[in-house]
Amino acid sequence: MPRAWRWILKTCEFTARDGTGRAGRLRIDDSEYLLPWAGDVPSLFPALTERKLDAFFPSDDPEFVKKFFTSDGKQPIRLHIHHPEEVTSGDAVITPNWHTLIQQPRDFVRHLQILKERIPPDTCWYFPGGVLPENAAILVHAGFDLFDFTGVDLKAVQGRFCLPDGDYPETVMAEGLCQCPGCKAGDLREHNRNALKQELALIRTRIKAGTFREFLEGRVRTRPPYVSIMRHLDRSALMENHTPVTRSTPFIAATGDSIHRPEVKRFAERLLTRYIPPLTDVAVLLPCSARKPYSLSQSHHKFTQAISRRAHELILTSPLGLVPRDVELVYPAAHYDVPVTGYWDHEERFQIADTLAKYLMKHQYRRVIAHLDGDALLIATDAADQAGITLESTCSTHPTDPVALRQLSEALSGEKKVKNHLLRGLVSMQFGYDLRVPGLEVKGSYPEVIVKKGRQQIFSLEPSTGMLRPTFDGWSMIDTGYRVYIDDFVPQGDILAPGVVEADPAVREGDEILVIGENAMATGRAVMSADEMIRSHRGVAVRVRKVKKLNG
Amino acid sequence: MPRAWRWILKTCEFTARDGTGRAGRLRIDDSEYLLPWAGDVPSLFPALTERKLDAFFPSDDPEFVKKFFTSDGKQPIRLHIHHPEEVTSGDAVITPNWHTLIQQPRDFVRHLQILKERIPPDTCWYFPGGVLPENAAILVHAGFDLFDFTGVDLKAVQGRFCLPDGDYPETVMAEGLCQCPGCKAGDLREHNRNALKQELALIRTRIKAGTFREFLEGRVRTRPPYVSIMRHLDRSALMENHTPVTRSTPFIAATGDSIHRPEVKRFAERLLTRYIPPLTDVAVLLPCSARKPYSLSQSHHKFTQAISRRAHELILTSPLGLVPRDVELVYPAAHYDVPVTGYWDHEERFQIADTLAKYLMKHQYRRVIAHLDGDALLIATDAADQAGITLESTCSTHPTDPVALRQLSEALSGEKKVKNHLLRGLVSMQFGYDLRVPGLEVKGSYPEVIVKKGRQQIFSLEPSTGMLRPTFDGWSMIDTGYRVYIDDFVPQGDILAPGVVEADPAVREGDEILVIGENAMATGRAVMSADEMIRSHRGVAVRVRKVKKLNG
Amino acid sequence: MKKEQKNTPIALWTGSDRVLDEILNSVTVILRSGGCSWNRCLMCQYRHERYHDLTVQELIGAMIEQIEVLATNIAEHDPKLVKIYTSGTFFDDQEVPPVVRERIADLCKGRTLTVECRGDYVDYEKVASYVDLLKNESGQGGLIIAIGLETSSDLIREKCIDKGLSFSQYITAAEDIRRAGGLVKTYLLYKPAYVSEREAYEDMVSSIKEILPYTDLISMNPCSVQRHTLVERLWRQGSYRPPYLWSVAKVLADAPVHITCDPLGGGQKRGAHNCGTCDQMILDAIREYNLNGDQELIRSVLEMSCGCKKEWEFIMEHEHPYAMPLTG
Amino acid sequence: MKKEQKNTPIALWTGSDRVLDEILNSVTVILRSGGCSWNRCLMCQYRHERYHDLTVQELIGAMIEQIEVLATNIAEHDPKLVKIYTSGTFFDDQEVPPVVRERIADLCKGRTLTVECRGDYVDYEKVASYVDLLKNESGQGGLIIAIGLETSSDLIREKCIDKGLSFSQYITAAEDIRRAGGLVKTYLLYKPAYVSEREAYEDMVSSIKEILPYTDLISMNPCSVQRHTLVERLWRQGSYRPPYLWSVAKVLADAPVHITCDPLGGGQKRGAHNCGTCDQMILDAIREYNLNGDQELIRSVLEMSCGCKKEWEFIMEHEHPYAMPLTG
Repeated sequence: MPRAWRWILKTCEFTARDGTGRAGRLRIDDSEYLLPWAGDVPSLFPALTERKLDAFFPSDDPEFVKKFFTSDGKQPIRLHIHHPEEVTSGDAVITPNWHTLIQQPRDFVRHLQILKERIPPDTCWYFPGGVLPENAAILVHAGFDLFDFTGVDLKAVQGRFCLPDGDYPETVMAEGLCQCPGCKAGDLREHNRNALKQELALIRTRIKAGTFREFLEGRVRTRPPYVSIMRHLDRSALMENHTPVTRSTPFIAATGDSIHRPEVKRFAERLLTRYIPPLTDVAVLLPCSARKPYSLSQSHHKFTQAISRRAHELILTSPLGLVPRDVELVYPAAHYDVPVTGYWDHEERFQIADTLAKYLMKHQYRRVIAHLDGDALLIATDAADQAGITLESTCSTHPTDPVALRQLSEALSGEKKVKNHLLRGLVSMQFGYDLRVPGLEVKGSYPEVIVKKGRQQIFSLEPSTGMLRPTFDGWSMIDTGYRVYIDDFVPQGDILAPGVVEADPAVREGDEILVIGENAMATGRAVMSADEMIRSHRGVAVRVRKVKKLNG
Repeated sequence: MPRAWRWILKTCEFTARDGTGRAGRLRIDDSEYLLPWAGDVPSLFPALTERKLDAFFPSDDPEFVKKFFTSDGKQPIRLHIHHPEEVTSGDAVITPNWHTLIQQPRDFVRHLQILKERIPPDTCWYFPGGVLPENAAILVHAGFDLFDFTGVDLKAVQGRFCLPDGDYPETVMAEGLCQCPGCKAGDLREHNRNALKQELALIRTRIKAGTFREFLEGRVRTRPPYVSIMRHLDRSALMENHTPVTRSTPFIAATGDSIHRPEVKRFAERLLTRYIPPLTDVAVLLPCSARKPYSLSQSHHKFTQAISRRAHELILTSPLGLVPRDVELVYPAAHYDVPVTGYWDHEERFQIADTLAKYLMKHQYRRVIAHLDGDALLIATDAADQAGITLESTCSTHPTDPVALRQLSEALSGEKKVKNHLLRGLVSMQFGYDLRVPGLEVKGSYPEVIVKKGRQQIFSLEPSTGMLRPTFDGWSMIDTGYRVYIDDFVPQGDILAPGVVEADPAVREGDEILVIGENAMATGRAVMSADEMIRSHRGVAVRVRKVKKLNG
Repeated sequence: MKKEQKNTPIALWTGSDRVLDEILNSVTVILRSGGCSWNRCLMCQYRHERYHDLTVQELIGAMIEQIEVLATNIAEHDPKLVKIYTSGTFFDDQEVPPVVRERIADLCKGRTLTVECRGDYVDYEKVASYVDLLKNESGQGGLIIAIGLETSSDLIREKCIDKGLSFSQYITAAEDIRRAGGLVKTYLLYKPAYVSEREAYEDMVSSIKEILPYTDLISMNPCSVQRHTLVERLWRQGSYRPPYLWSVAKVLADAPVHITCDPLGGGQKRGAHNCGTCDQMILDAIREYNLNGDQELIRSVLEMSCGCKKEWEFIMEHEHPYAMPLTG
Repeated sequence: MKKEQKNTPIALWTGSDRVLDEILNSVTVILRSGGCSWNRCLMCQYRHERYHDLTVQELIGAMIEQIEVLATNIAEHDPKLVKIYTSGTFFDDQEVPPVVRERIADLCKGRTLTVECRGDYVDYEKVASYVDLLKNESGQGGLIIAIGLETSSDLIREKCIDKGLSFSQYITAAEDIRRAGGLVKTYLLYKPAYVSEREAYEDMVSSIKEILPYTDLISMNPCSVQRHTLVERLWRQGSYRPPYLWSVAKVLADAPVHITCDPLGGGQKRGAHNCGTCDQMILDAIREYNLNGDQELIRSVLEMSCGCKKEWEFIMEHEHPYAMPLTG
């Protein structure tokens, strides 16, 4: 078989993503490997053993790299920030000696970001040498797909027994920590390999289920550098780009790091830049509830009754900061679950007060009523001070106490009813667009509603994700944004990445999309971010719901 | 076999502790079970199936309990906060229906604390029904020892596949997440039981290694209530009592919760109440270093040279707050490892500033020089404001920059050398005692030093734990505290709990101890807290180092 | 409270009932009354559905007004069977003043009337004279007195229900009723708080066996989670789960006599329920069986397979009083 | 810098050395010199151990002062062998002024003198005349010129050491030295930066084979982590590990000729090391072998078992240039 032909058969595709981590397939000749995968990588890529004396380190300077780094055109293609390699979609790439970067989280993420922005997203990333069960999760999270047994085999010869939470003296093998065939046979190397394979299988499962991040939150705690890498990644554009706009799984905010998750920052940012509040100049600040969406909880039922639509309801919460009632279904507002202890730590206090203060400065209310007690009231007062306004308080007792509810109701006596705003608020958050179409009717039992204009359905609301789904008629009311442009074909089924010509840069995985081509339009849901659909050459870009042929 | 005789054969003993979690043995007749253990508990304790219609819930009120709760004297003895049961050391006890409390973390910890204070510590705690691989760690952490398969078997009939990070649809069994015999045979129930057994074996290993807490930090992230339980426990007297005063393993502070660990609070509290600083009225605030103890790092080498003993060195750090140079070896100052990102969150800022402000208010310095930059300087300034003092700053550049070091050195020109203080500081932190004995000499190469007076050794310093070990001569200089009183026997080997008559309530696991009896004195190390040695009737209380017979 | 009190029945509906192998058209009414003088049962919601602080005259007025609604309905449907629930004891003068009872007797003369009565309030004289009142000229008309025994176990009744009645008091009352010419209907409560799924099942089986000599009719009802009850508090904190419909069906299938059963809130979280998939099928079968008494139908339901059946079997075997409930 | 500069040698010690199967008592001195004019080698610390900004006269004065220390030592010990290291090139006039060289020749006349010289600085005329200077009346005295070839691989020498010398330049220099009556000693560097454990091993094996025709003596030295070097920067970030002592011993054991070896910092993190348990034993064997040339001793060391041997074997097989170093 000619060499060139062999290369064409090395290709990869990704079918599921959760943040920057992804699951997919690597095909080499007739074999298929489920990514993320660990195995005898050098046997798959002969170039790895053919290359001699070609060590490079991520920290090497540009002149050194320029002088000694020579391309051989073979896969896995070696990456270095100072070496512009030609990489094509589907290629396997390698980051030589990056195991030495794990101890330098800031550099790790800096190098990663440079390379991930440069290389097509649909490439298979091989992290050589350094993977262990304990760091597989953070490495997959960083966007690596392919691993080898070097690290675990080395642990075996060093007499260390590997588990996802660290390594132990091999004597623990007799203590029943694992019952894999390796352990049964007293074969430490086999156990270590099994431990890694199991961890990767679990990661695959988690990515496919959309619960990988929650898993990662626990896994990284083994060693501080893993936490640092996660934290640096959380603050990177890379992560913002790859974080889906919604999930239907719970958002478990079980650590102090949750408050810095891209989803939380995105919510606050959209609240402050996109969100359009209803037409009223009275706001009530309310405590959050364990049950989501809030309005289905007993306490909020009482609040809503007491308020009777005479004010805009704003819910104060950690880690999200501030959730207006009309967008309480927007991810992750209806999805998060936090450990409740009654103690608000100072990072929470700061972030919430910061968001609230900015919100109150942007949207000037005539009256802001704090129906809060305890720390929540302190935080709100702090934010009001920052915003230069004075709060009214209606809680001399616990917020759900009848006395407090009466105070709240009385404080609002004489205020006018606020017009129902659900749709305009949701549209502003999701599409960044101000929908001012008259005559729209919300039908159904909240949160299971559809929006009609006359007899035509305009939107449906998906309660599990909080996303509005526009029909073609709905899209015709949203003038700009969330468009994906395709060539002159008529989509048969989903739209693949190579078919995408252009896309609104705001598009993220999970977004509702209007597909526009010369000969057809379609509605659907983005499976990848705008950046990824433009730079990728394989994989589904948009899951199509409806297609409309244009001009015959 | 007569009944009474059978009971005597049901007994337990604990051999290792890490916080409130412990490992040990349960003996029933000729069989021995390694605790924590999960198995067919009802078959070990016939009373469990004999008792009919005796359901009680933790929330039941006192009158109800008084009316219907009847004792049968059999093990496992049922516990309820409103029912005063007679429980003896070595007994097995059960907390009926506590699985319903997991969702109510505050109550869980409240009930636990009441019962743990009432019942002898060396009892075997059976948590019926609710254990799963995902919550085994938090339940052991809470002080439970004995579990059954009810929870995992139920998951099996419900088609759920259990792992320590949660449960999955049984279809994942084919995906290679586990290779235990159950998985090989496609037997979900066996897999689930194996997963639980493996998790408990791992927990045992971790407790014995003294690294259980670090393990727990990752494990609890599965579900918010587990985090809440951990947080409530961290803030409880129970946990303070059971947290060892030192460990030789790393203190990994990988989450926001680390700052609330009892070790951190204890350090700050001892710093503010016990610590006696050297005689100088000039202090320099320094940044911390990754290497521990700080003085072995390159940066601190430079600081120390620039300062040349002309000031008291205070290191600002997270999560510990403030570490004076002379007690930098005290646990966990020389043991902690944190993820470094350059971002100080507001909880850290608050806790550090709070400790520093209190310290500066207690100890009045004429000059406080902040050799800090960035956020650390902001935090110090904030603390100084709170304490009503003004800082001098010597960092126009990075603290290790030669310019800054020169500034620091120049700022101190003319200041007198501070007398070496190592011993007085360490003694004050460890024993809460002001050691003012003249003529003591510190010999050896720091941190491997011993203290002599003339030719007599007074103390040795254990660098891995930061603990001073007094000889009998050393003890003679410390007038009060850390005494354990025994009966009139002469210890042969270690001192067992039943031999302890009285103990200084300040004693914690790991403390250096002077044992005093009528006929003997001994030096040694506490293996349990004062409370536990007084209330227990089995197990080693003090590991004896040296014994001295009295009066022949 | 007074402002909101309504002088219409709490509920009123018409239907059919099986009484001693006969199917009768019926009207059922729940009257707001002076209230149960015991008023402590852990699962009882009607504790709140009562008049407060009325004079006797006011109470009589309010109840008569309610009865007029019933009267209209009787006039319209001419039911063979009238069932009147007062959330306590029909023969307690505090709860239902004698004059109200007389008005009811007028309305129901010649029909079969079912009323409820705490076992310790049964008075032979009162019952005997009331039976007479109900008889019309042709000797038609009868009285069924329903007693909420709930269980034959005094321990369960005391600890788990707080009913304030002993089994021996029940036996005396039942014998009195029969002697006075009435029929005895006994209510059993399937799975009160504090009993496991199996304990509840075994309790029903033995209760049925033990009451058979004393009762003419049996109505076994699964406990449901009513608002503002102690059971609801336990349920909210995960300490109570209503019975599985599998369990209910199993008792009915094995019972030696016909037993009526009304799974209030069946198939929902607060009522007897399985997994949600099979609930409706079992509920339909029970409803049908209530009327036609066809035990085969119930038995065939038990043969049905569903994903949750294994779970139920597991719970029946492995849920113990020290670790329950295991499911929600 | 000037204030701190000392006019005593950087180091001076006496000992024994094996030279062409003979054991000679020796004195070794490291002189602070004008400094290597190349001064770029990645592992070289001596770059910093030099005089800066001296006039030629000042340099001469400083070096002569150092040589007086050597003179005293020679007078005392009468060594057969004198080894002078200048951290660069003895025959570079910038580094070692001619007058200093002459003073040295005076001192060493009749003895064997070892000096070092970059391969591209070897000048036939200079060497030949210096050989003459060293000979005493009875024709005793000789010159050994040590060339830091480090490896026969031009790629490694360029990429991993940055030595600025080619193998062919070395061959020319060696031939010139021999023609001029001197002996050639060749330095090999075991495991510079950027080579894996196996690559380093194979490089040494082939280097030894390839230099054999041109050299009289071989000194193979494991790279160590010197302060303020590029190697140190790589080492600090985990990108460099000195060779295993196992590897060093294996090359010595299999070498076709006697090779001297001085594992600087051996057994420590910054020098060639194993696990800490077996290091001293191997170091002792190497030291002994340096003098007695007993290869069997080294071979027997390789037979020794230690917990880390498996690790080393694994590293030899599985450490690749794209994932190295794997251990610390």
